[in-house]
Amino acid sequence: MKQAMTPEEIKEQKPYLDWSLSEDEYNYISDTLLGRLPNYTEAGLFAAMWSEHCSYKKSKPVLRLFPNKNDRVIQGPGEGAGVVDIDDGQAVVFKAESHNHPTTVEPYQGAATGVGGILRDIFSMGARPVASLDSLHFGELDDSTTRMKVDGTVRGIGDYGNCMGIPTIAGETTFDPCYQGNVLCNAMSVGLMDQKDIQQGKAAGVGNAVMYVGAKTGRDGIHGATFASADFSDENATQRSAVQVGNPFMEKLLLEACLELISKHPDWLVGIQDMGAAGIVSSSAEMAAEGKSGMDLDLDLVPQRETGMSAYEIMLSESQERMLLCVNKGHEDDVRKIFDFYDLDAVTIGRITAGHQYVLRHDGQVVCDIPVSSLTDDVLEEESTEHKPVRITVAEQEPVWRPKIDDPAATLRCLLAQSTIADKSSFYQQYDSQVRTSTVVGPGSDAGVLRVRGTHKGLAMTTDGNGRFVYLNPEVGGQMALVEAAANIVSSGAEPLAITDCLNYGDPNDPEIFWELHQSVKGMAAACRIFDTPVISGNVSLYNENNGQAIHPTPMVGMVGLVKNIDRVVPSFVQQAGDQVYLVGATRDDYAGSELQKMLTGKISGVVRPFDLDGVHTTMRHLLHAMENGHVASCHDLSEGGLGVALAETLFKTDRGMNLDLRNLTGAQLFSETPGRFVVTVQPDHVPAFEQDLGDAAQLVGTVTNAHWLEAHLADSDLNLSVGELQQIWEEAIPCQMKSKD
Amino acid sequence: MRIAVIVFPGSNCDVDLYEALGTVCGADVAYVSHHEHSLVGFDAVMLPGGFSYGDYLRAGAIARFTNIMPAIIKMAEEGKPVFGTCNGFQILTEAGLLPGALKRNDSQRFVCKAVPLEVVNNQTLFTSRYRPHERISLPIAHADGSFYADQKTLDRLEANHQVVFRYAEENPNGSLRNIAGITNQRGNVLGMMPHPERAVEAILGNTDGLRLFKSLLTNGSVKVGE
Amino acid sequence: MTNVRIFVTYKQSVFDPQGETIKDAIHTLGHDEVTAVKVGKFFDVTIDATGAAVDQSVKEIADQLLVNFNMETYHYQVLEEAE
Amino acid sequence: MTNVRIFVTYKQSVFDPQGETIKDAIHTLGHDEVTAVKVGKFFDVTIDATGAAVDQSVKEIADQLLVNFNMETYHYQVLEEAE
Ligand SMILES: Nc1ncnc2c1ncn2[C@@H]1O[C@H](COP(=O)(O)OP(=O)(O)O)[C@@H](O)[C@H]1O
Ligand SMILES: [Mg+2]
Repeated sequence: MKQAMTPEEIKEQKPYLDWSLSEDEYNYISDTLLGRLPNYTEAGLFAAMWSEHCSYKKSKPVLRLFPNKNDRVIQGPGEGAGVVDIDDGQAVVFKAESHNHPTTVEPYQGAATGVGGILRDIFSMGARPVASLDSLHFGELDDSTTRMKVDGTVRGIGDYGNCMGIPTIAGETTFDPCYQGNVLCNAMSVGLMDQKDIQQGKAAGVGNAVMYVGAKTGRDGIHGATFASADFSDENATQRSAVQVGNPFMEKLLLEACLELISKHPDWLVGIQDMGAAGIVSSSAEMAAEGKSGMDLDLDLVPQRETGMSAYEIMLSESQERMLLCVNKGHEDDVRKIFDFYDLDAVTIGRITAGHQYVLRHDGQVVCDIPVSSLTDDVLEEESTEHKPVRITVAEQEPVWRPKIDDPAATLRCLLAQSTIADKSSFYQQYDSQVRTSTVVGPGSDAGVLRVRGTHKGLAMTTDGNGRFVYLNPEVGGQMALVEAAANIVSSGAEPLAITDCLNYGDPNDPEIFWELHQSVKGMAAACRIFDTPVISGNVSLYNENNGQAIHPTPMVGMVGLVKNIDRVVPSFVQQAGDQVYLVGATRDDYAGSELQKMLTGKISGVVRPFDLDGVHTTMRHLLHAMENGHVASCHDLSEGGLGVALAETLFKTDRGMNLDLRNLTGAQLFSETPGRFVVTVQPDHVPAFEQDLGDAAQLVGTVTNAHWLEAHLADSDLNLSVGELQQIWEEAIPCQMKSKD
Repeated sequence: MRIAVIVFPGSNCDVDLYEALGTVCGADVAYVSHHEHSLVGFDAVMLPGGFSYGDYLRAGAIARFTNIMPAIIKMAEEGKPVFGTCNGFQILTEAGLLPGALKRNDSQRFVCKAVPLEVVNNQTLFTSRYRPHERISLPIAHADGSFYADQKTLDRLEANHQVVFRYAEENPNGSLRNIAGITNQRGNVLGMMPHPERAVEAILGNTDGLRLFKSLLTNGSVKVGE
Repeated sequence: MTNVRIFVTYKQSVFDPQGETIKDAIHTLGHDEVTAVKVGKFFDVTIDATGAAVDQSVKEIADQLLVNFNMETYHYQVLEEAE
Repeated sequence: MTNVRIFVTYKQSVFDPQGETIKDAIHTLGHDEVTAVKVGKFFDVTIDATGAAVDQSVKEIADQLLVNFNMETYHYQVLEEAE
């Protein structure tokens, strides 16, 4: 390997620009933070730690809009994952993370390691992961590359979660051309713990050990940009790879070992953190910063899989299945024995020091000696310029698109075959959704529901996002993302507790994209306040572009809700013939960004109109009240494809049908996507109580029947459809497209 | 009757078996690590589902070299009940306690869903509480569940009534003769791909697996003779 | 030090759908000249031994671990030998 | 008609968890003389072509389908050629 550049050469040749560190930042680091020129390793560490991915320097000002506290929040953003009180001394822990770029490049490993990473965030908090969710957005299935990406992504998520023995119980999969060159793969994990076991990513106590546990370090995932640098010039390029390979078997052992240590020997442990983006440097520097400590690490002690790794490579490697511990002095061997039992490496690689210096040694030399806080806290926040995209201003002037639907039956058939609406069971059946035997409602419903063993409680969870609405109106679209998640949680009979998010956008240096980010976060934040669902964790993924074309702004909301009585979970499909059918929430002419618009016009356009957020919230509260009192037989929220699709879905996999009087709706309105609506069925003897709870918000529209037939009278036409036929269309659409030969 | 649930590195349905036996059936059950050498004091042993050693190489191939394996083989030879579900079944075939092998599913994909099964033989320690040829439904969740054995072995399995469960409608993985579960010749070792331990509580939507554990518990510490 | 490549394949009588699936995919790409595909795995093993000791080693690890003789068979190739 | 064997392996720096786990298992069996294990797969492909057309075919199906160049590389051997 060639000699690394000298500090002076770095100053002159500016390799840091390739690592996305700006000249201003470099100068600030040299002049103000260090008072000298950083050496090669130091410059690399700054570049990584000051990247948007680690520092949120661009998005931070926007993220401050989110509420992140209420009575139940025990831990908000800042740690591995957020923690929420669910009574009885227990807590639910959750977070979501994006793995968009790795998944686009190598779908199987990208998705798998995305799952692996988010699981470590959960168990580093001391919680046992009990469920996973995903949110996937691909290009259209008529493209063979997309089909391969879909297949690889789904297998990757499945193989990792299945091997770990953590059920994947809910998620979403949508298709739109804007994701063709840049797939979105967001993974969410939910953990359960006793509040007394909560851990922090903290390193403190002079003389305490910094221990490295888990897999060996290789040159995985080191920032692509650095590959071009002089440092690697004599390596055979074709043998180099940035792809991280997941080893779920090792992660399972790591999980068990860490949880054993945390629950049985809390006195040995000071802090614990997973090694995620920017590997050892970010975990160790963040732990030291949290503990207001200094740290001295000897990189020669880091278990390595490859030979000749530089300090820079060791520090920035993103090899998977590794954790960093701070262990009380004298207990190093005790800790090592626990990991030994699981056949895992556990090695002391350094100590906590007095003062605040971050010192790294490699090959007998000090390769880094800088203040801890310079890496973690002194990052220059970046102001961004923003302005409203021209397309939105233009759209506001244009006449509203109003479809005319003469044959709603034909329209419904076609909508059910749209890939975003069609049955996703061919994907989620590749996920073990039942392991741990606590899944009360698995994938295929509005929200996944787990029971909490030994209690009467349950947890409901969902991931939702719809980039189309956000693209047309970021602020209202952001509100809708939250409302859709809340609607899914409430549909299952749970009370929304809090959310995590993944904010997926294009290049934030584009003022229009930054505006989208800002406006949509503003919308989400307003909705979070009204629903009292604080944001307890999350992740920002910017630069989702392909050939200069950005994805739709796609904030994903991952919401968890509390079921007070697990015996009162509400199914999403109809129950008994004779039950009364209600439509909850008012229907307007909302077609901008709808599946109907995309299907009929091949694109989306127009203005997504604001809606009454307070009103929707109030309705949901009343609905939940009725559910908790046992007055609701089934409930399904309306989303893509509106009422028409929702009605069909409530009948699938049952033997029932419906007879409906919808004469106050037109054929087109059957497919309007006004947010905050539900189809609810109620047993006849619960009708008075239900109507009392819901008041005007619920409108009686018909009856559940024993004929497997969907019959409805609309203002301008009639529907008369075999449910079996509809179900077949819905079930076959995706498997059929996945097998397509062109 | 005291039952051991073995924990291999990568087992992950160990908890589910333990809860089904202990919490739901009230049985006397304990986890036993693969590091252990002995099963003295236990009347039956169960091998859980999951991914021992990540299913690397072949599902179940590496687990059979763990310390505990000779003790499991000894119990099988003594005629005590030995039960393996999913990965447990794969380990039992790899260890030679059951004939045949489990190949990758024909679809090449992991599959998790409930499947209809026929109880082909209800005259075993594990199935006495089912009716002859009863139709039940149990969840499957595996990528390597396609049972394979040569013709002669298959014929012998059928002739000896060692086929205990068969897929009753579609065959989800390509198993020969729709085989979902078999015993050894003596009848005290049962391996099956479906997960009865996932179907023991109404809240989870299925209780068809409960009678398997109840059968075993009522048949008690019976040893099966030659 | 000897490098050995151990090939493990399904026995002839065992149906292997994977090869068929891949053949179909190849045809989808328009390569109809491909008329058959079979898939197997191999293990590149470095053994700190030479000569007959290598054969002994390979036989033992294949018999005990690498091959399931219910459905698989194997053969191997010595790739290179070095002192 | 030509029979070709295409070998697909992980690139050198890509982690092979399967190979590592198998190596550990081999050590458990007492075969410490085995110092490295890497896992690969191979495809035996029959191609209705000869000569340069075969190379072209192999290159195309490897590029498009059999090999993931983010982490894998391949090479191949013509096993036999027949008219
Ligand atoms: N990638 C996925 N992983 C797990 N479950 C999924 C996935 N995609 C879709 N599903 C499931 O399919 C069902 C329908 O999804 P979706 O249409 O997004 O529901 P909703 O409109 O109620 O949010 C849900 O139960 C969802 O959990
Ligand atoms: Mg829903």
